[in-house]
Amino acid sequence: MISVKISEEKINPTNSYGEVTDPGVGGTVQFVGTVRNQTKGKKVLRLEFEAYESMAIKEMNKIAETIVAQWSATHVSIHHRVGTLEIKDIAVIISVATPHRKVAFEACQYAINTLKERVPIWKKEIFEDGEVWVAAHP
Amino acid sequence: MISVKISEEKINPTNSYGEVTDPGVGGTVQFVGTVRNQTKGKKVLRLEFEAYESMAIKEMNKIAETIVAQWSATHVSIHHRVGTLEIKDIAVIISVATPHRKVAFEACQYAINTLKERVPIWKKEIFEDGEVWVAAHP
Amino acid sequence: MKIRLRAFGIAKDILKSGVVELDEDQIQTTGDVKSYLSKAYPEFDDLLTFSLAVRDEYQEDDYMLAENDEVIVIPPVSGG
Amino acid sequence: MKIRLRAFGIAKDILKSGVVELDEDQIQTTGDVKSYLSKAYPEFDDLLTFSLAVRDEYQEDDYMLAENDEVIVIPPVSGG
Repeated sequence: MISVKISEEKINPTNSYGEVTDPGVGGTVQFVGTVRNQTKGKKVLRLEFEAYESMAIKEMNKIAETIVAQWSATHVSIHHRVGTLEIKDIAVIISVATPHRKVAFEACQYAINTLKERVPIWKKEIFEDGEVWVAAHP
Repeated sequence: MISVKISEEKINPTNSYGEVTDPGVGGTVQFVGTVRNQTKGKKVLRLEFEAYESMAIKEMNKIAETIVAQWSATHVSIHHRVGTLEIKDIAVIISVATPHRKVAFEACQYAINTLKERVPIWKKEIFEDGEVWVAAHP
Repeated sequence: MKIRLRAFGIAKDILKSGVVELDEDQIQTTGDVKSYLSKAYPEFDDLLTFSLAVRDEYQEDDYMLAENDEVIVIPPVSGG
Repeated sequence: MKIRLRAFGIAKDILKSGVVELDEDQIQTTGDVKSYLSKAYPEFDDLLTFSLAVRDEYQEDDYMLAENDEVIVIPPVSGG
């Protein structure tokens, strides 16, 4: 089962886990990405996430489908928040449930790496003295 | 910060995540081990977990300390349930928060592998027609 | 050719709008759109990279555009 | 030497008790305890492996026991 979602609602690890578990699953690996309070020592006030939603959902589905096909994952959930996020808010949760735990680690790591490379979502860090689109410039 | 616990209480991913996150942490990897409904095709009714508690806590602390030392993890939480667990109950949750996500995957995988090798906890599977201490025999 | 640009993130700031309508004879491919953007908005060349998508898929530079296509301008992504 | 065995999991089933008091002249090391267990309870040899711990640490076979030590009998663990 694949669950892919982008929303402004808060997300939490227990809900994400609930989406991938079933009585036949023995091991689940989750990645949780959190809004940090600083970037290179500079205090971040909050973040704004923006998505090109239809394509982001499509790319997230590709990641989930690859995981099911290549790592025999039983269930995959990828949820990303958009809108204004405060420090310590969760931006993304990826959960991968597989029959064998080793591949769950590999698959979950593949998912977050590929999401950060390809999925059209952008974050802007808001500082006291300005704002910056993360990773835009070399 | 290290949190290591063995208890009969239910455990959940959000609480475990809450123990390792702080405003400076960007990425958390969690492993959740769940009670499965079958072993080699045979229906499991429930499980009973038993621990040699003082030594299990000591071994779990060693794992957490190794992760902090070798992978520069910021926070580690390892909680294991004991007593009678029903199908779909969570038996163990390990959460590792690090500044860089790659090492969080490695460290979390090291933690569950080492826990399964060294920590004195035993599980008995209860079937309709008997019970078996898991992994006791070749 | 008539196309519509739709921009996100810093690309929207550079274009000063999320949507820009273009009608440029020299634009036939996504590669032509990239050249046009670099010339018309030099700030695009300061970016680490930027990509174009059509119909919700990343497209290489040789992708042939059709009249009234919507071209998505994708600056470096930073989700997660 | 007088020692006390404390057993968990299947080891408790084999010993038919969680705690067994021993007073055996030939027991000086953890290795001696292993030999004693294999002889007195042949089911230990059917296990995949079994280890001994003293003072909450796994001990090799040459660990010298002291009078009244508590020796933990650890069959293959299966947590997680």
